[in-house]
Amino acid sequence: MVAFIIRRFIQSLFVMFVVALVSFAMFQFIGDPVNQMVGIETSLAERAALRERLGLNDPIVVQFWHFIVNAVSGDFGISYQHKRPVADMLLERLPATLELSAVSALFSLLVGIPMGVYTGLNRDGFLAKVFLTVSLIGISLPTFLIGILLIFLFSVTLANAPAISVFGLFAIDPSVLQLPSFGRGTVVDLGGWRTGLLTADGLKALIMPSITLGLFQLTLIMRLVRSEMLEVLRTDYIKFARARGLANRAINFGHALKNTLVPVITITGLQIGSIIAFAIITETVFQWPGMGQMFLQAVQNVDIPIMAAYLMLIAFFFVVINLIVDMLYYVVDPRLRVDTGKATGHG
Amino acid sequence: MAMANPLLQVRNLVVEFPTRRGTLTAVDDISFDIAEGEVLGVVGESGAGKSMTGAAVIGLLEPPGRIASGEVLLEGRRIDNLPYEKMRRIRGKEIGAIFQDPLTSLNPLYSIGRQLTETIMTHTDMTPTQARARAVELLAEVGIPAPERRVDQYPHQFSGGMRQRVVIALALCVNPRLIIADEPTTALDVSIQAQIIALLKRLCREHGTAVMLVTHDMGVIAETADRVAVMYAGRIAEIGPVREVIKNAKHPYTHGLMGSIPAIGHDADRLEQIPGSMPRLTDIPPGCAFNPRCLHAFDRCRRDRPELIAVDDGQVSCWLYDTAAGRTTAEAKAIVASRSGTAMERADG
Amino acid sequence: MADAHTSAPGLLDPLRRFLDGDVWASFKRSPVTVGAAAVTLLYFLAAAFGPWVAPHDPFDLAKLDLLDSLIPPAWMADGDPRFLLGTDDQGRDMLSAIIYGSRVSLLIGFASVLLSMVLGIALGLLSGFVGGAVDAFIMRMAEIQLSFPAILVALLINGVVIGYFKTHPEWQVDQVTLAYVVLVLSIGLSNWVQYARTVRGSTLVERGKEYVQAAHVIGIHPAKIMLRHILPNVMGPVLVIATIQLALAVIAEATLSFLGVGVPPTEPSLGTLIRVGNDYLFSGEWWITIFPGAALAILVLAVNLLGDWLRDALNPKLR
Amino acid sequence: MRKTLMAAAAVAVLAGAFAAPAAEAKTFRWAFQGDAQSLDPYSLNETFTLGLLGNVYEGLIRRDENLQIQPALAESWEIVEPTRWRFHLRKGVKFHNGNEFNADDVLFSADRVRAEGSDLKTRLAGVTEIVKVDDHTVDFVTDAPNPILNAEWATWYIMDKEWSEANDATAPTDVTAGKENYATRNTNGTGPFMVASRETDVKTVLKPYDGWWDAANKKHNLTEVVMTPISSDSTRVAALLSGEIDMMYPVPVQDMKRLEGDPNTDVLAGPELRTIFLGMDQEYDELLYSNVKGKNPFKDVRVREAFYRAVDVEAIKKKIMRGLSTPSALMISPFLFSRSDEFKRPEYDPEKSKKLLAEAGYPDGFEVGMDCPNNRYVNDEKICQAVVAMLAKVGVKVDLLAQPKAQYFAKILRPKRDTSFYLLGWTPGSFDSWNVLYNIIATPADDGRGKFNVGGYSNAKVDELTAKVLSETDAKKRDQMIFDAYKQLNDDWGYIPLHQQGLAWGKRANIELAQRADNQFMLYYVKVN
Repeated sequence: MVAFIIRRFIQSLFVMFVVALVSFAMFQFIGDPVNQMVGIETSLAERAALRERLGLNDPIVVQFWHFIVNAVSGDFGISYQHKRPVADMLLERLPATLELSAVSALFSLLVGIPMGVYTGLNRDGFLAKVFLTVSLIGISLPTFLIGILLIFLFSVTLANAPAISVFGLFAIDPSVLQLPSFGRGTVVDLGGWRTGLLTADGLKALIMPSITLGLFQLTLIMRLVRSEMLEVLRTDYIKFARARGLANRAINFGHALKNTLVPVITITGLQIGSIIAFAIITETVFQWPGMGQMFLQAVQNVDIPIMAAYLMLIAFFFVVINLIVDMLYYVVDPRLRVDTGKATGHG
Repeated sequence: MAMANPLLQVRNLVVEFPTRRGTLTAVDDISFDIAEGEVLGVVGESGAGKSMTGAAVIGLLEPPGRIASGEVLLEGRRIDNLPYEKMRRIRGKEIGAIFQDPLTSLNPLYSIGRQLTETIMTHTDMTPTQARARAVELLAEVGIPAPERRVDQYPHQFSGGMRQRVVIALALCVNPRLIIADEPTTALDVSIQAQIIALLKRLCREHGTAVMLVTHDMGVIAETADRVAVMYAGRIAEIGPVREVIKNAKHPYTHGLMGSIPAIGHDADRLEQIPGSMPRLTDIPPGCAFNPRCLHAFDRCRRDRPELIAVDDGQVSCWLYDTAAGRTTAEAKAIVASRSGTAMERADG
Repeated sequence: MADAHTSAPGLLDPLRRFLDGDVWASFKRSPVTVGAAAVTLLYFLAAAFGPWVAPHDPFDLAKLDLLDSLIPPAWMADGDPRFLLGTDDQGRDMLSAIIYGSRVSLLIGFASVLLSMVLGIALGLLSGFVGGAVDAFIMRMAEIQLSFPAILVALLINGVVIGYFKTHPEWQVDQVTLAYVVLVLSIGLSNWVQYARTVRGSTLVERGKEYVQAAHVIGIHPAKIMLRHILPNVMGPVLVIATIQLALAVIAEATLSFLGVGVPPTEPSLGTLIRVGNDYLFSGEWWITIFPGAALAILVLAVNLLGDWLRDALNPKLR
Repeated sequence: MRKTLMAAAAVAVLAGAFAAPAAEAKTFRWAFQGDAQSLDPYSLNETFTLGLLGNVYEGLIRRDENLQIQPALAESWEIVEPTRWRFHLRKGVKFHNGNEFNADDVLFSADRVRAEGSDLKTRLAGVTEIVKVDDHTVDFVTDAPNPILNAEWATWYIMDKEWSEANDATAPTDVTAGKENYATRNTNGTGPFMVASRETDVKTVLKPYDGWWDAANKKHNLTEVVMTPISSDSTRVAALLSGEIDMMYPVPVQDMKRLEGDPNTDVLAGPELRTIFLGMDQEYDELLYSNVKGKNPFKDVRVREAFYRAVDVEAIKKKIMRGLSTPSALMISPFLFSRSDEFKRPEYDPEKSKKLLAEAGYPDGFEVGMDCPNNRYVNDEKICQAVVAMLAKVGVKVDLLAQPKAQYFAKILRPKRDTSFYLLGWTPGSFDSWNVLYNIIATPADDGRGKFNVGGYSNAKVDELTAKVLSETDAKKRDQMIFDAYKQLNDDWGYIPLHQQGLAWGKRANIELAQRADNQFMLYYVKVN
């Protein structure tokens, strides 16, 4: 177990290094930072001087070395554009992205798994087929379009919708259901961690973005659970469990579901990475003040330090999550507890 | 043959599989009984419908397979048409089952103990502690060393043979009256097979449990069964006391099957004695399903399907034994025993 | 489940399995699938014969007239019979634009799927067959790859490629080609893992099989074995992945164009059309975004449905 | 206990969900497509940043609704000798932190704005010496007579010497210093508003400053101002339509109809001073992006005219700008040059254009690459596309590269100048033609002249006039020189001016505000009814 963790850890370091290399290499190709840092009236001489001071004239290797050393010490330099330490800026933005990602991940799991189980159990049921087809829409529309359509419906249309009178008795004003089209509402500052989870409008603000972001994963998870269920349900041990007269609930949600979990955990683990990445789009559409939005702006403004830090952070999350996933395997699958050798292979 | 007080009665059971290429009849109108504590062996080539019969009895036919007609009675009450919940309570409690592959029969994610206790607690009102005690007891009974320790281990920590013992323990844990053992040993090494069979035999005797032992291993049958039913293409070719069937087979097919003195591990799937192979269930020939391969087949065999005819203290479905043809059982046996079909032409004429 | 996995199959095996009675029957039995297939086929044809079926050539800028821009669909008031689905902000006929756009999107889709398929299968075979350090390395790479979701990969590749051509002007590539390269590379490179893992998996399985051993014994070259024996067996799953991936690729292309890493609006793909159309969602010119959006959704939906059906149909266990 | 908690929470949520949007007393919420990049008034010479800070800081002068120069921190000024301006500072002005405003602050600000890392150095271009006459009088000495010395000073904001020194913010941010400049996120101005809180790119909250020297005749009635950047056009429009914000700009031109149509919102449209134009590379001997090798087609005046005549600005105005643009014959807004009405734009004539190309030796046209920003000017990318289509009609095949402004500027501006044909916009910060002539039209030189003359148009006569214009103090003569310079440029077909783009601000019906043509949004004009 311990040996396994250590091996994992070393692999993670390797991953981080490669990512660092890749992200660093990438920046060698995008724009000229100096043009970002100074206004357009700065003279050539000044630009040259600045370039020199920034060490942009050093050999690549040297620059990379500095990059690594600083990164390890959590120093990603100063944002060219905002003239602020990138680390601070990222930390400011982290909560927004993490809360959004977490909520949408939760959303996709809590809705996706039950739907998956259902569609898996009644494979040919009508409702199951409906679920399957409808869920496809989740992956048939580009995220940004879903987001914009949601805004169009729940922010604009509802805001201007006339009150609906019910039998002339009382009137319902649709605008009470109106959802905010941008930002995260009121946030509460818990020692540097700005959370939107504690206020009503903070939660309201979460609804549309997290649905937009979670829809794709939801579809993915639901279909995964379904196919896994179908597989598991025809295994001998399920047949045997039935032959032993166990109750359906025990079989479906105990034996069957538990056996589908391993792949689900894997995929979910992998998906977290892409959730955070896809947050770039969601955050842009909903003006969600998260890292993704900051990253996109950074890309457009060639704010290299931010980009570097962001990519490193994503990779970091990924390896951490992978470690957690591996831990979870141990909890779920006893077979891995004896021979660690296999675990990584299937990881 | 009427049995005093049969535990299980199967009457004209027909199991069908609707497929895209028409409906195929996996089990075609078979009837047999199993008495209290009796071990009935069911043999036949794969696809003969043995396992299907077992599954039908315990009500676990894989859809779209279904019982098209006929009845299954347990101690006189019909169980083939019970609602799912009712049947569920019978499974494991009244009728246990053991499947072919012990390696896949156990849920890899649950400890042995958990799987035992949950079964016990489903069918009895034992407390978890009692159930656990019972589980340990059972493991000991099926000959697993250090059960107190093993009970908390997981399937992958057991060898194949050990797992099959666990499976048996699981099947017996609430003393069912009948156990359907579907190829319980085929997946195991020959060396272990004997032990498992012995164990099964012992336990069933001790618990007075009847067994429907589905296998294609004549050796196992010879070892274990009191009576044996030989199935061919979804029908019973011959059924009778195991000695009878083995020592002097009446049905040409059985005769072929018994061609050589069987030893444990002998595989009935390989039938050097009989040329050709079992027909696909979709195109069973009219008349006797065996007629294309039968050395002694004559017109009627190709025309009418033979019913089970009581011969000695067994039953056989073969026109040779049709008393209406005015042939004595001895003559018929002689024909079957003879290697040439010529004798028969005469008999027919 | 006695199917090709147990015997050494020929190269035509996947085809045979595909047209196997059961698969064909299951196809005919499911109206949804038939519909999906029809729609997909329609798109493919439209894409293939775009220039012949489209009423206008939206890529021929000389034919665009700014004064024709923003005309509503023909059936609406002040619609124009020349433009069935109306025109966009540059005076492009939406119908033609959608047809050409699907052409572009599908082209990029297929190209990137092909890329990731080839890459994935190659690496998968290598990984599964050679095993050991190579295997470990490739699988580790797969993980790293997975930690870089398509979007990031795209932004990355975009930077690299643009940068490369900036420093190598002798290539003389125009923006459209450049965009194609970027998109195909980024989408293609970010999706090879699935293929690799699948192929690796069944390679490991197949490697143990007698016939491969046998082939070893009679001294056939490993590569040959792999191709002759293993490829056909993994074709089923690969085909399924490819179908799903095609749908994903088309979506990815749209998403990327939203992030500005797409084909230029002078020769728009479906994604670019939607992105451009977005600006007009509130302004009343809904057709500029709704029609391409619908076109995209329908295409992807159809392909996904096909993929679904294929997955089930090719899975012997599910028959 | 737990239950009650849950219940409470539920109630809270419901309350939040069903309560009408809380209309707090005179809180004004508005959005722009981006955020100020820094609160340091010298860190970036960019309209929005300076505009936002203009509510917090003040210069010696300020501009009114019609951009007329008004006294601000300087009560009055006179030109004591041609090269010496004297400014009399306003007395009794206090910074937000209560510090007294005096001459030292002006001197300090003058040093700071010219210090390393400042982006506004040119504000004091040509100023050789600054003399503190007394606590409330300062002289500025210039190397040559400069009639428009203080023209750009409305955005040269005066900072508090003591405060800056106390917080170690005596120089604009140095990105390489590795530490953050205090002034980047903290302010201490003399203006009508103070920064109450700020999250970069999320939101900035302003509160009125009661001690403002001009509080007596303040127009606004705000108690709080919340500025949120919303980059996505459709989201920004949605937010205004749904009433989540009271005002936003820019309004995407295509959404103006919708906003005007909605009873709760209207659009303020007006002319902007920025001129959008197309530049052609006339400097390289061979175009960087073209299939014509060995020569530069744009060096041929006929080709330039052909391009000019191939572009239909009216169509662009009608379809892309939705009427919200003024086609321009000049490189400067008519508002900024009195005699601009004497110029008429040569009309659109594709036939002539074809003919000219043929004469120039390109009967079938040629291929050229075009650079275009896609997030800088109003519908910039769409304009470029239209131009590409129009040129296609006369046989010129254009390969368009539209990029975000950062990459775009990095590519085309000097020193790179990596372009053959480009779209650019220019607002003379001084609201005076000299700025245009000097930066865009004059021949590029190392002293910074013609720095933004990316195409490298060059005509000695124009250069000469440019030099004269700077020091000419007689308005009439000066205008004549400017006139001649523009005339010469147009005869050379040196640039293709397209239009002055319009300003479009969207607001809720209950908001009153003043729209300034320099696109700076001054909060002290805002009234919430």
